[in-house]
Amino acid sequence: MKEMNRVLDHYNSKVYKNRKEHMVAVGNNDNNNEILANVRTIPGIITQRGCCYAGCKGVVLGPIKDAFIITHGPIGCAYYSWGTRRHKAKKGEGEDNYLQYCFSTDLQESDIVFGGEKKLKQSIEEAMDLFHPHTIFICSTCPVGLIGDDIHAVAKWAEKEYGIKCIAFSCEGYKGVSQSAGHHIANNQLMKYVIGEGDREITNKYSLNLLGEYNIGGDGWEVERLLKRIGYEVISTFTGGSSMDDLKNSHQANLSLVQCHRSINYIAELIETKYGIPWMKINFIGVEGTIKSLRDIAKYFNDPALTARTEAVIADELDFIEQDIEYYKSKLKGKTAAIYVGGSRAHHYQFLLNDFGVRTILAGYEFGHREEYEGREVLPFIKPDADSKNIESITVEPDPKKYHLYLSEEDINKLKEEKLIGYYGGMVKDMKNGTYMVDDLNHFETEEFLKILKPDIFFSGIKDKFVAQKAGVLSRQLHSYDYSGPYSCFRGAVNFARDIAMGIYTPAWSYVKAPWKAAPILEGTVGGEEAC
Amino acid sequence: MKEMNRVLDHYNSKVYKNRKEHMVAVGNNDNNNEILANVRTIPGIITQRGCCYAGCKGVVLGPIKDAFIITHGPIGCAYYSWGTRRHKAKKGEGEDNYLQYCFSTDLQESDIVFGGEKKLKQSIEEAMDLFHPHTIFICSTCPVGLIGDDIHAVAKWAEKEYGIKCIAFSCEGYKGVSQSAGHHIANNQLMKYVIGEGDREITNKYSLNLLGEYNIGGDGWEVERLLKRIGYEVISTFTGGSSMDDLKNSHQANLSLVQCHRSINYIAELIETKYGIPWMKINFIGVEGTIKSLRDIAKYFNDPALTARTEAVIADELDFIEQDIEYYKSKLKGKTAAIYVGGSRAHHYQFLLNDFGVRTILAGYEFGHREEYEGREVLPFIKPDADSKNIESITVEPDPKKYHLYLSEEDINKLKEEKLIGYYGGMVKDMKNGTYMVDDLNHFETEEFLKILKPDIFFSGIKDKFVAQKAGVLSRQLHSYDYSGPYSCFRGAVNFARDIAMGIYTPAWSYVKAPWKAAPILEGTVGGEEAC
Amino acid sequence: MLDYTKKETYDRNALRVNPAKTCQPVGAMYAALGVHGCMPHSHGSQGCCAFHRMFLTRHFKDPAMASSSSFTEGASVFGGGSNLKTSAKNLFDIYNPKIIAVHTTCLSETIGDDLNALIQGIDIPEGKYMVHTNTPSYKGSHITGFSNMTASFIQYLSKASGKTNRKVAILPGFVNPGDMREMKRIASVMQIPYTMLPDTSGVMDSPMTGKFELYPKGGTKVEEIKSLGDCELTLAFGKITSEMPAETLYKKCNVPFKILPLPIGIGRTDEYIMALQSLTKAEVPYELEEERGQLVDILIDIHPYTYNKKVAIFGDPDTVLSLAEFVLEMGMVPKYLVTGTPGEYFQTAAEDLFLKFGMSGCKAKASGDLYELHQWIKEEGVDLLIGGTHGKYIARAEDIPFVRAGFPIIDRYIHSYLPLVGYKGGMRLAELITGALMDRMDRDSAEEDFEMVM
Amino acid sequence: MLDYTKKETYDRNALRVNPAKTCQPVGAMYAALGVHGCMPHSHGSQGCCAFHRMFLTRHFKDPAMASSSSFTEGASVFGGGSNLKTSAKNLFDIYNPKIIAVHTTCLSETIGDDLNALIQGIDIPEGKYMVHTNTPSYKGSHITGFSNMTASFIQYLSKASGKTNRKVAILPGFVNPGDMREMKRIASVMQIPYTMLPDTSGVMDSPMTGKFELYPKGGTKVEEIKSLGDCELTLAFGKITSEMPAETLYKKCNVPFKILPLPIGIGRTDEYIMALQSLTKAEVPYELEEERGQLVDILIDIHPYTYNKKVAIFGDPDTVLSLAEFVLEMGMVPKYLVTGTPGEYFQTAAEDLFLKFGMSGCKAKASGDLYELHQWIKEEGVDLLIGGTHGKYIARAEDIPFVRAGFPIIDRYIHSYLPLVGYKGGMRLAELITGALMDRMDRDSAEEDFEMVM
Repeated sequence: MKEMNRVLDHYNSKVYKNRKEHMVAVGNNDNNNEILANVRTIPGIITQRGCCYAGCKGVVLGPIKDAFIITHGPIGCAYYSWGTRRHKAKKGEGEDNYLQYCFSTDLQESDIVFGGEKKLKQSIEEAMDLFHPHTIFICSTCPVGLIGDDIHAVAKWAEKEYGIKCIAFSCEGYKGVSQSAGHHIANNQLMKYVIGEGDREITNKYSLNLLGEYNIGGDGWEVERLLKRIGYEVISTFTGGSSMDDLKNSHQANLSLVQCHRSINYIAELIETKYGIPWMKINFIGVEGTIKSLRDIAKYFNDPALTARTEAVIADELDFIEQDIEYYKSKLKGKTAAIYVGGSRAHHYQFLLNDFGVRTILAGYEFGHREEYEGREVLPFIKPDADSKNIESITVEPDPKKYHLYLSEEDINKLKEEKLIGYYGGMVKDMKNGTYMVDDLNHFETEEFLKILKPDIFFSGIKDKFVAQKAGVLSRQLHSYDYSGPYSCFRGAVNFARDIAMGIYTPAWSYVKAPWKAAPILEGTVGGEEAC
Repeated sequence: MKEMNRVLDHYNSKVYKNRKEHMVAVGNNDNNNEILANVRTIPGIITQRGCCYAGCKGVVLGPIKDAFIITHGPIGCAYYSWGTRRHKAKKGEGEDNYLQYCFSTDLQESDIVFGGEKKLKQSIEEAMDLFHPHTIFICSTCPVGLIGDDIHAVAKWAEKEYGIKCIAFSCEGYKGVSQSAGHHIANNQLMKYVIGEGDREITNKYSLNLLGEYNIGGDGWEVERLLKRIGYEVISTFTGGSSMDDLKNSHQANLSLVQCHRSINYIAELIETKYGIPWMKINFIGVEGTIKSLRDIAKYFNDPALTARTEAVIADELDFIEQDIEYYKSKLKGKTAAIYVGGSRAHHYQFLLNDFGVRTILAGYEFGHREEYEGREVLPFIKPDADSKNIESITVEPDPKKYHLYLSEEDINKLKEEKLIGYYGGMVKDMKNGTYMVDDLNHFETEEFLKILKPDIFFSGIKDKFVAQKAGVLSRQLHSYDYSGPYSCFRGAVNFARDIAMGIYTPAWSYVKAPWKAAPILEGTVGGEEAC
Repeated sequence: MLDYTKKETYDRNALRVNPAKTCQPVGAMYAALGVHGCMPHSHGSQGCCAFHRMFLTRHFKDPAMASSSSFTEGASVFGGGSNLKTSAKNLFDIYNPKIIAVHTTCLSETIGDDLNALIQGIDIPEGKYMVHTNTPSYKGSHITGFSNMTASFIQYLSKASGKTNRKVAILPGFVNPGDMREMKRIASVMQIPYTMLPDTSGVMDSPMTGKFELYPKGGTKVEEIKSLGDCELTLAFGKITSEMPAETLYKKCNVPFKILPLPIGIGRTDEYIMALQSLTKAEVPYELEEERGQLVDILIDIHPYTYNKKVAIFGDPDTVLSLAEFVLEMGMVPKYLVTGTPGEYFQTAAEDLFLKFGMSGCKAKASGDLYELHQWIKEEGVDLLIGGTHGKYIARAEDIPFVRAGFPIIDRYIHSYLPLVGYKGGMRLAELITGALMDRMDRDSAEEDFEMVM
Repeated sequence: MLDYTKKETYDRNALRVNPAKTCQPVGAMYAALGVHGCMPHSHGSQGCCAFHRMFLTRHFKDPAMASSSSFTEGASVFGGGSNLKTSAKNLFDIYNPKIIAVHTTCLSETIGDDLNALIQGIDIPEGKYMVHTNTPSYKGSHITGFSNMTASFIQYLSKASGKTNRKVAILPGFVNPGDMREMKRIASVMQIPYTMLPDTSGVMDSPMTGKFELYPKGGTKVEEIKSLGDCELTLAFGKITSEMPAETLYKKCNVPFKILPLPIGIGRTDEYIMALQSLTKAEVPYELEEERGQLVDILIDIHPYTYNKKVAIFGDPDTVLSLAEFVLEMGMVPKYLVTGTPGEYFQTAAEDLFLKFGMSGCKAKASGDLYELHQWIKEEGVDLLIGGTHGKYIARAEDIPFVRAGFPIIDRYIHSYLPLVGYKGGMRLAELITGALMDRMDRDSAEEDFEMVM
């Protein structure tokens, strides 16, 4: 509490008032750990947040390997989102994979003045000539919204003209308050135009969707490997490493798993409503988290053989990593961490850190909503503000043909009551009293909290990584895993621990202070001005 | 003549007297172009010459791929001759190739004091354990001769002990006056212990030995390719790329070709005496040289079909290179060159340069004898001096079983009279009046001649390459081809011309003089001491 | 890798594929980071600022601090004035910059925010500054943005007092801190006092000290920018990048200027030194003459490995042109030159270069992209590719040796500390190029051709 | 490639296979080239001189001028006295050196030529010098020869006048001219006057001028060597290489000395600077502090690519030890350290280093060779190989990334111009190492793992 106040005290009153509500001294407040989230960042405050386009194109759509994504706007946005997020995808036989490419309409001044639709259409023509994609996505950037290009009409034209799927996403950067708006916009369109369109034959009843998993550093592949070992079939991953066809068939699964709650819970809900598939919040980050998740899934499917197989696989995977885990625990136990990342990871990674005896003393989300902090029980109490109202909200009805239930409604309701499905409890419940929760942690607060709390590790993104490190605090990127990974499941835990341990024990830290900064200056007799 | 005198004039009388005899102003002397060669270099004169070991191990023996060569002596000599000469060899199936290795007894002080035979023996034991070679050569370096190690006895012991071939070469560095002594020593032992031992079945009567070809940069391979195209079989190459087995069978050929006269003419003579195989001086450097050589060989075998095939191949090869030759001729015509290299190349390369219109204005050998300058007709007039007497001279008799003649004695004598076989005319006959021939061209003379004669290119070795280039004269190594090649035959001529042209036309030459060396110093107003 | 790229030519006029440029604001941000105590401020949606900081950080592996007006939908409708005002207040309050350097974005430009007016309406604390530049993302490239920001510093701050400060103004262009250090070292060795603008050395290559500095030691000081108006001459490196700010200084303060190419390679470093030398009585010190002679020596030594080798170079226009001249000096053939930045000068200058060195069959293109460069390479291959990280896909697809040079390099380290400019930079570049070519020779050689001596 | 090398251990005591050292005289020749106006003279068969000049030229790509006594069989029997006498006369006559530095060979050593006596019998022109050192090839290595020659210059020439010259004597060890330049720059930045012996900068990295200089501008002047006796302190870099000459100066002129490791990496450069700093009132200038901080910053940044990577390093003992400490600073594991030069200190120092950094399972060997190193690597592989050119066969055979550092490098260019020492050298070395490791990652990654950002 006092640390928090020391940080806030630097602010002028307006900023103070605002930022105070984004900070929670866990268990040490009279507000039931309530936090303010998903609201505008104050202008001039150095935030790490990105924009709607980054959430839509960068996060949710980017990983879909065979969607030909044209960024409609000036060149920058396409350029920055080209190969810079580590959502991996393998090109299967007969599949397309455009991840190595960057497509943009590269709008010029005249297009801004006279409108960019013509150039967009021509870009699609050229894309068809050169690449023959079966799916084109159009993602608009800031000026497109202002100049009034009707990208949705262009998408319709393209579908008609070329017999392809073409979806437009009005994800201009200024929409919403963070990437979160972009997730929502991407989700809506995927729901409207993609999910439910597939008719792949599915024979395995233990069929899953893996939602909110973007396969950063191969996380999704590791989860999939594990699930397959047990006997599950992952029909779709939203959206890491997936093809359009995978997504189209997601309505056929019998359970949706939600890894990143923030970016994908819209779809999870809508899929349940429309196709009858319940969703379960799981977490494959951390050994304990993974075990719990696997057992929960088995519980849902409720088949003794599957349960036995689950336990066998858990035992085997544990056996494989045991020595490493012990080794790294011995290296990491007692260290402290601060975490500031996207919409769910700040929560998930606390479990993983916990596996190695690392205490998290501060955590926050860059674009989380209150439910990621406090749990879905706060949903009814969240009042939509102007910024969130601007983002379209869609509703769906049960699909008469495709709606299917794996469990009886009764069983489902029972599991819901048990909070096994349809529920996410948020981060705060897993945080110890005396720790801090900070939403939209900005540069100033980062600097101050690092000075005051002195964590051994700061997990964040590339923009503040070197801020921390310049201050002598190891920082690892948890958006991109610093080009390592996978970090998920059992084996990923070892990778993670290895990376943290090497960061902490890397010898260069011990050279930060030059020896002449410590040693006294001797009164020598050689050199200096007089001798030269 | 006056250029030569300008160089000599710097010398004190003793050196003057000596060096004067090593220089010939061709066609401009009253001594029939007689030159002094193969005599000691004056101490303190910076010569480019190497030693007996370099000629024996480095030049002649080194290329034999499956001979396991142990340099017996302190470490340096083995080290310097490890991979530093570009005699290439392919490892055939079932063959050994030790060219990537360096073996030495690495003699230490105690070995010098107490004798090195024990260590040599142990080295052979270890070599047998680790490498299982079928042939070991022992090459001794300077101190070995002085401390009296009997390497020949050790070789005999090894042959008995292991049932392998083991030959000792007493090629201590101080023997003779240059590498030439080493060639002789190597030749003698190969003649005594290797040649004639093979019994490979040879069916092609157009069978050749290619003597004095060390496959630098792949020259030998290119010659072989060409000869095979015509229908010849190359039984052995001395020694580039050859195996012991190749050399052992050389007595079965019907003609020996001599490329480098200096390093191998001993063997050529002895083979003829012992096995009846005549030798022919050929030259595969240069287009015209190659054509003449091919026709001469055909003339020897005197078969219309072979002659026709010879002409067809010549025409085809010429056709392949014609455009390149014309192109490079246009780039090189009118340039001048000085050449100072080993025992035959300074002669051969004049032909190649001539192909491109480059005039050679100075040429010399590093270790040539008078016959390489003046032709074998001077042989009877060369008086052996103390240094050459020290090198063993061997004599052989016709081998009663293996002596064979391809042509009748009468035909052979006719061809000898025609100087088609058994003859080498030396360099001077191919040099124009007004050019210079300099034996054992030393550093001082190099510097001076470059200044005075201003050739466009200086062909030499690595030690003086950069001396020339620092003085602004392009220099290419003709010992090692500057890591290029092959330069032999038709295609090699193009490689050579390409390399010379790029050297001459490389833009960096035009930057040698800094612009401020040319431009006047302006009287500026900024900077300098007063302002700083 | 890049399997969809086909060699067949296709007249593509709308779709940009694998760009070789990015947008203005990131250049403006980089320029602003080169001013001491400056907070670059992105007037637009906060994603722009995030993207640019991310990108600069990935290239420099050092913090790129900047703030944003954090537009929301409302600001996009009603204008960003109040966002800027709030930003200024908060920035001065919390981050205490000496100067805020605002650049616009495609968003605020499309809305039509009048930054001049907005800034005039802002209450700037005593001794503090706020400047701006217009950097619409739909015009030019990051190079344009860099140029614009540099010019705006001058336009806002530089004054002619009427009395010379006997200094030279050096506009280094869009280069790494390591390059700026080397340019400064050369001027120092020549004993020429200078002010460099911008100067990111000591900012984007700052040392590890255990203490984070929001405003590191480096950067051009505001006082120095003011005094630029009293300089004797401006040396503007890279016509495309630096001509505009040089002209701005000339127009505003009558400081004459000389446009110089980026001093990469021998000839272009010579030009720099000759330009300095024309200002001073002093002779060129032996130190520089020796470095130059060493570089010439090296280029002669390595020519067998470089001569006639075909190179494709892409990146920023002034960088590409200077790299091209250097590879020409090395006897190489700059087969393809591509910049994403638009402008006719690039092609003209490239053609002049080809002519100067007697090259035929070389192509240059401004407003190009890597897709097209790749097509060219598929049509006729090259022996070497030089450019930023994005070239790695092409290098892998076509199995071409790849030397990273220019901006951005987001998959390697240390490059930003070490120069490409000057004779010293030439040695480094020559080592990188020769190393890449010789490593490839070694890799591709048959075992019997694998050489110990080269 | 190297197909006969098997991993099974074998107790080999006589046969040397693929050595990691060469003989004394080449080291003596290199040291002598670092004295201005000096003609190194090889007293032995002319092949020695030819081999050594060839080898030095191939490493430096610059002329290595030296002469020989050109022994023939007669001289080998009757002694080389008259050869030396003739040599001296001709050298002074024709090549006009300031000083002739004679070193012996295994030949003249085995004969037993008494160089002291021989030189005393030679008529040396006024103002000229002739010195010698004994460099029997059958003892030590080229490092020993370098050490011996350096000591002999001191023994012959240095005098204590009784009055300090307020300088530091710097014995750089067997390093490249680029390293010597960097050591000198550091001393200059520290404002410490110095004499470096030998100093091959300006000799073996001399510029292209269009004029060949038999005695280039560089090199320690004879007068400076004389004055070494008046220095306040000797800084001797590399115990194995420089202790002996430092002791010589101490014994002869009472100049105290400090043994320092070759200043490669952070800690060892720190030691150098602290040694200088202890001599002066001045604080360490920010310039050096900044470079240091940059190097620390870089090492922290790159640690994910270097940490725990196993390295094999071979070469000269002081170089290998300092490279080993630097890779330890980078978090790497110096799995195998091999020098061909004999001497127990190498192994002791290596063990100390392993201990200091808590390494286990690392091996070090003096009097080793590349055959044995290769065996070790076959038994347990490494991620990187560092050493001179001769390592390329192992690198190819085992498909290991290879960074060339040390002596000799005869298959690449430019290395001799650029330092490995100092913080600047550390940056360069870090770039070479990280580049090699990351290039390998890229090469070996599956297409889907080929990353744009690293």
